[in-house]
Amino acid sequence: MREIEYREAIREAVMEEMNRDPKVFLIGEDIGKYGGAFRAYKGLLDMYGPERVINTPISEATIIGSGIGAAVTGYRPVAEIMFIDFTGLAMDQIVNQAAKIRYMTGDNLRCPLVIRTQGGAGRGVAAQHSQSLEAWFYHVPGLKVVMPSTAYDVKGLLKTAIRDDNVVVFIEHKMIYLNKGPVPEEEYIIDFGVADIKREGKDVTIFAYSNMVFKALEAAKDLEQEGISCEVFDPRTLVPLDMEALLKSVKKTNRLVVVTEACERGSVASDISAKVSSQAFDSLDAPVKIVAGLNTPIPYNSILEQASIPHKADIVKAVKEVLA
Amino acid sequence: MREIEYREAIREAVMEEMNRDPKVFLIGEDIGKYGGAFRAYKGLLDMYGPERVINTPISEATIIGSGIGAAVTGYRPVAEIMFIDFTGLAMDQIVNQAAKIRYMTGDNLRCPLVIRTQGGAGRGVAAQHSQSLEAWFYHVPGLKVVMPSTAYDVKGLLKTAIRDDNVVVFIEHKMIYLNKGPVPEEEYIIDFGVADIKREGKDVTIFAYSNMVFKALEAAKDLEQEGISCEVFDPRTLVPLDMEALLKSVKKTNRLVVVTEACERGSVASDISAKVSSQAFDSLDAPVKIVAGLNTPIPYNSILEQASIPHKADIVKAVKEVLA
Amino acid sequence: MAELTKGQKIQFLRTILKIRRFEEKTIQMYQIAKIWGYLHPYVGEEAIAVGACAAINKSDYIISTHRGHGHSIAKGADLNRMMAELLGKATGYCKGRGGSMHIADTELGMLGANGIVGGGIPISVGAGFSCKMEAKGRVAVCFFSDGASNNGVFHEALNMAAIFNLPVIYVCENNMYAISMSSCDSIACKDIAKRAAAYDIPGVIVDGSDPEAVYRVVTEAVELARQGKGPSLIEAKTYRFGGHHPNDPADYRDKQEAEFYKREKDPVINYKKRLLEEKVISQTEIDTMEKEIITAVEDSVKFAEESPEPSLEKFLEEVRSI
Amino acid sequence: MAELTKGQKIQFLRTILKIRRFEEKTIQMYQIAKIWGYLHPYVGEEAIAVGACAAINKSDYIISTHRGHGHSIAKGADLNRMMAELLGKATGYCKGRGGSMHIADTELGMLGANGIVGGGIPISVGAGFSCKMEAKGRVAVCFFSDGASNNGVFHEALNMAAIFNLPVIYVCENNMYAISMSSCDSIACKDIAKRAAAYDIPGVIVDGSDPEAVYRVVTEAVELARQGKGPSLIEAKTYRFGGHHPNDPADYRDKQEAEFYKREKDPVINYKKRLLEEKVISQTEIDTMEKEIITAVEDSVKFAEESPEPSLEKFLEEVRSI
Ligand SMILES: Cc1ncc(C[n+]2csc(CCOP(=O)(O)OP(=O)(O)O)c2C)c(N)n1
Ligand SMILES: Cc1ncc(C[n+]2csc(CCOP(=O)(O)OP(=O)(O)O)c2C)c(N)n1
Ligand SMILES: [Mg+2]
Ligand SMILES: [Mg+2]
Repeated sequence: MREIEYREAIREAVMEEMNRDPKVFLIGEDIGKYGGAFRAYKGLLDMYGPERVINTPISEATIIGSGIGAAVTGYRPVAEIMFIDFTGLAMDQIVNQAAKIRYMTGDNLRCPLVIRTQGGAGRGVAAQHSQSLEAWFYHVPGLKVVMPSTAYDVKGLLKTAIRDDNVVVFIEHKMIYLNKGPVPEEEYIIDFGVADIKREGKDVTIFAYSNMVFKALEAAKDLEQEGISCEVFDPRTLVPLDMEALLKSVKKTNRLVVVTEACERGSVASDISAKVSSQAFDSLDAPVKIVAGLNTPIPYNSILEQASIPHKADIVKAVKEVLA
Repeated sequence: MREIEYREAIREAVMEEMNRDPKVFLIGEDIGKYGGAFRAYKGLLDMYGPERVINTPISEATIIGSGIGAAVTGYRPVAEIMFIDFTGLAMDQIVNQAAKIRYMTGDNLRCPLVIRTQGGAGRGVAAQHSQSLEAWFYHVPGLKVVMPSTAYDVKGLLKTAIRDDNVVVFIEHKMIYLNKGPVPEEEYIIDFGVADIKREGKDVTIFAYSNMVFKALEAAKDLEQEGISCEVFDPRTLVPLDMEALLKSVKKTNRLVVVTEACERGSVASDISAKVSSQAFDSLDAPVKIVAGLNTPIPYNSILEQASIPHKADIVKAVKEVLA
Repeated sequence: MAELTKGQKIQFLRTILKIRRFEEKTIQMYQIAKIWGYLHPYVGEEAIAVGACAAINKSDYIISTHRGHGHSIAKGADLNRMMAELLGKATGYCKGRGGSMHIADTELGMLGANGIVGGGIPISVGAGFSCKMEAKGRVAVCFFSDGASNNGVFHEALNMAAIFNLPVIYVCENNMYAISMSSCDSIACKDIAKRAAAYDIPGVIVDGSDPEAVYRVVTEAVELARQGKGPSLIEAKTYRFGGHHPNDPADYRDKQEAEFYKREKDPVINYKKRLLEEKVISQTEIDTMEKEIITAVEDSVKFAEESPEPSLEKFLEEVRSI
Repeated sequence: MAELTKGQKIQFLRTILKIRRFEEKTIQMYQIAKIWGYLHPYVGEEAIAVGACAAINKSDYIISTHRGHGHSIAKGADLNRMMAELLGKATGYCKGRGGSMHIADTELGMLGANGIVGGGIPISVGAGFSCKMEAKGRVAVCFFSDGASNNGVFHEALNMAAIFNLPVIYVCENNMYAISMSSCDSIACKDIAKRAAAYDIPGVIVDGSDPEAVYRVVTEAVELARQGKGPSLIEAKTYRFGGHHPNDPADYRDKQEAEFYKREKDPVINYKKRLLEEKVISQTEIDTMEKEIITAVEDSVKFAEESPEPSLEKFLEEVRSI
């Protein structure tokens, strides 16, 4: 199969959906000539024109509001917040408006809105450009949360997001836009709520998403050398969550390590740990172990930055601990 | 001891600190003549004048920004966001500015800012005025999170918050402003990170905070009739968290029920459950049980609203389950 | 602009009265706790909704606020379904889930009231994009009050609507207060309409107690919008006759000020008087009209009270399925 | 306003040059990956920081942006500690934790650069409250660029500063771009200064390539502020000579436009020329000055490179203690 970059997969997904449905349009900052901060939209302005590739001022709240207003009147906007950190400026529109509008109005208004954004550390861009904030959205009823790791997943899931009749927060990771992966030429979509076992194993389940999937796979490879068989479980969508598959995996391995780049306190990882600890109480041979980011604003200095987020070695260590 | 209302305890705390330290001032919407949406500041404008009781336009982001700017230049602002739901408009200032400014600037700028707000359901004010959003702040390094349940606690903790050199998110609950409780005439403060066992017991620990403390106490009282002895554990401050005391309690009772009004997914309760499940793995005789709000925007209709949040009966049921 | 017909004028009066009587009823119902939560009556401001909504079509959009009953009624909402919503019933516009602050109806182009002050303003931009892309001449009218005009979203939205030439008419109902905050203390410029200059769009002041005046300025703005000439900002000067909500005695404001407006600027009193003077309508006709309206309002209460509560089982099922 | 002395003028030139040479160096360092993360050079805009900071005292505050090196240098920051910060070293202004976008120094009244566009604008209001409450005549200067002026916080902050008469001078560095977004496309009115009308405050346009002109208008605004007459908005017209960051070829903008500004509006070229013409300084003196500055910049690199990395152990200890 051909291999393409993660960002190219995004571009393909968007183009296919724009071609399929004239109601789909893009809105965000520097998505015109510039092609988006990570160049995922390169060339789209020329192809679809400024009516469908809307380059906005720096007005995050109103970018989301624009998405909502267009969505409830029949369009399918893909609204971009350049960094997930900047959602702080749009939380009211995301949480109080978009997430609730369908429910509050008794299903009167439907809001098929995709909010595309990216997060994560690793590029030395410090505390205001490196956060992993998925836990905020995960906590809010009315939002679906998608965090694809591979080029294959990002394409299939973005197409599904655009077709979904609800609000989808679609979170990419800044360190993986250039990762290449196999993506078929033929059209495909990936359903929400279906996890992907990125590697099968029997001794321990490693739950990881977004960029952490790759660290988990590296760890699994190393651990194999030592005779430890890890199952790498990529939920792909955090909301809805494929709890059934997760419990199945844990019931097989009896051990779980949950990996997240976000700060541990109040993280998605904590939630997964809590769920599995209670729902698979009798299957667990060891306490669930979380591998997470440190409880600190991300520092600029790269030694400190790297120390703030999980690495292969941390996962290896955690796996050994749950097996000890 | 005299008994005073929760909101009166807030007023006393604020007045004592304003009298003690001329750098303390108040800023927020309708806190002037109106005395605040829940009348906690009644009369303060007359006493301290408009320079120290600053009544603002509806500009949530700039209310917090005002607090930050004054705090880093030597003042001790208490900035109010009328409903925690409206923090959506100020998340950038709270999370990207206030929470990080001291850290990011290498301790150059200190930000002794208190953000007072209130949340919770129960008054039929629907999805945009009833949320419990503490999990957002709990997840952000650089923020302390305080959620007092009683008049005594709110006074002592608010005074500590105002004296703290860091950013404190101080979250009250709309249903308890009129609750009366014993508050000594003499001055006192309550240290952060010190939980209060609101009721001692030996069969099960009920972790509950804010308004849920009262529901937990009611449940405990009922359960006593059935010979079940509950320990009601009120952390008072979620960040910092008195983990030591919690583990001590759980090691005594071997069972834990965690109660929160917030939606379960990604809640503080999940985090507590995860922590205890792994740190007290061998002490737990049953899976930790969470009693939480339903995964829904809060409906207006009061039958549905009440069904969305935990009640005594839910806690009783959960306690029996962990004891089954 | 064509002169208003007799029929239109009578319709204006009817809708003004409909809003007034409906609001008075909701206040009563609130005071006996049949309606709860938050309720923000539109009493005193009726002429704005009436004039503005008369200037647009059913297929056009409105974006409303926490003080939204008047907008809904003027856009054609059904009193029964409104009252049912206020009572939290299954037959309400939001099936009892929303209450006063969230009434919406796609059919009528009502894109929602809002519990967040200013919350609808960014959404109006999206409605504007939608109208523009669709290119069928549809427009959106976005209502908000003085307090909202100080929130950042006002600025972002007007700027964006302006640069993209969106067909949105911003109608600021300056009722002089945001809860207890006087607009004189909270707004740095004398007239909110002046803020239009920051976006190079028309900024017009109008007497919000006069439905015909409002109708005229909104009609002009709508024409510009339909011609692709972009948004307008209209400041309708008005007054919140009561407290912020039914239990607010509004003791933070000057009694005489309130009395002045209630005496001089009541759209019900003034417009009745005008139509009588113009001999557009007779007192008997007005009396009949009033009776019909009162009956309709009473009927809405009956409808609401007899309507079922939303089903708890269905609710729980739904929650589980999310 | 008193005429500028010869000494002041020379100081202007010195600081302009200091900023320019420092920025050129940081770009070089970025290209060889000694500096990483985000870096937003101030090249072309130096005269604004220089003129504005010359109009205030050390005890006054400035609030800066992601493009903040010039502001810091003009406010008196130490090149060594700045360069050390850019290299992430323990001796940097933020102990290596902040990098380019977070440089701050309480001693110098530098309340911080900011990675969030517009993020500092609300903070300036708080600095303004602080100055006002303290009542010692202190003022704050808040820098931001055209892009930030479209964010809601601009509106909220200017409104609040105006209604509370806060001593804050808003200096908008309109460099015509926000990354790739042209200010002509993103701002609904021709001149950002016009937005001052929305807050009934002075709105002044000035040539941002001329440090003396900037100095004059900021001095006037500072005087008003110190007299309790509230905030001002100053729009300094300028141009971002390079891309948004060192690796941005800026191919979204017109080559000729860029060439025009670099040729006609370079503060370094123009101000040197002016001072030579006015015989305030000689070419030899300029040469000496340049040499000193280049040495100082080189020294800062040396200082930064020789400085230690922040201690990982201490960091981890700190994190545990939070
Ligand atoms: C963002 C936000 N801040 C504060 C509130 C609380 N609140 C509800 S109504 C109101 C006053 C609104 O004033 P205005 O916009 O003038 O509308 P009016 O009530 O006069 O119609 C306030 C402050 C809110 N609902 N939303
Ligand atoms: C709130 C926010 N939105 C978007 C960005 C991404 N971003 C960084 S700089 C920039 C352009 C800023 O433009 P302007 O305010 O004109 O400043 P300039 O770069 O011209 O100095 C953008 C969009 C950001 N940092 N913060
Ligand atoms: Mg008002
Ligand atoms: Mg710019």
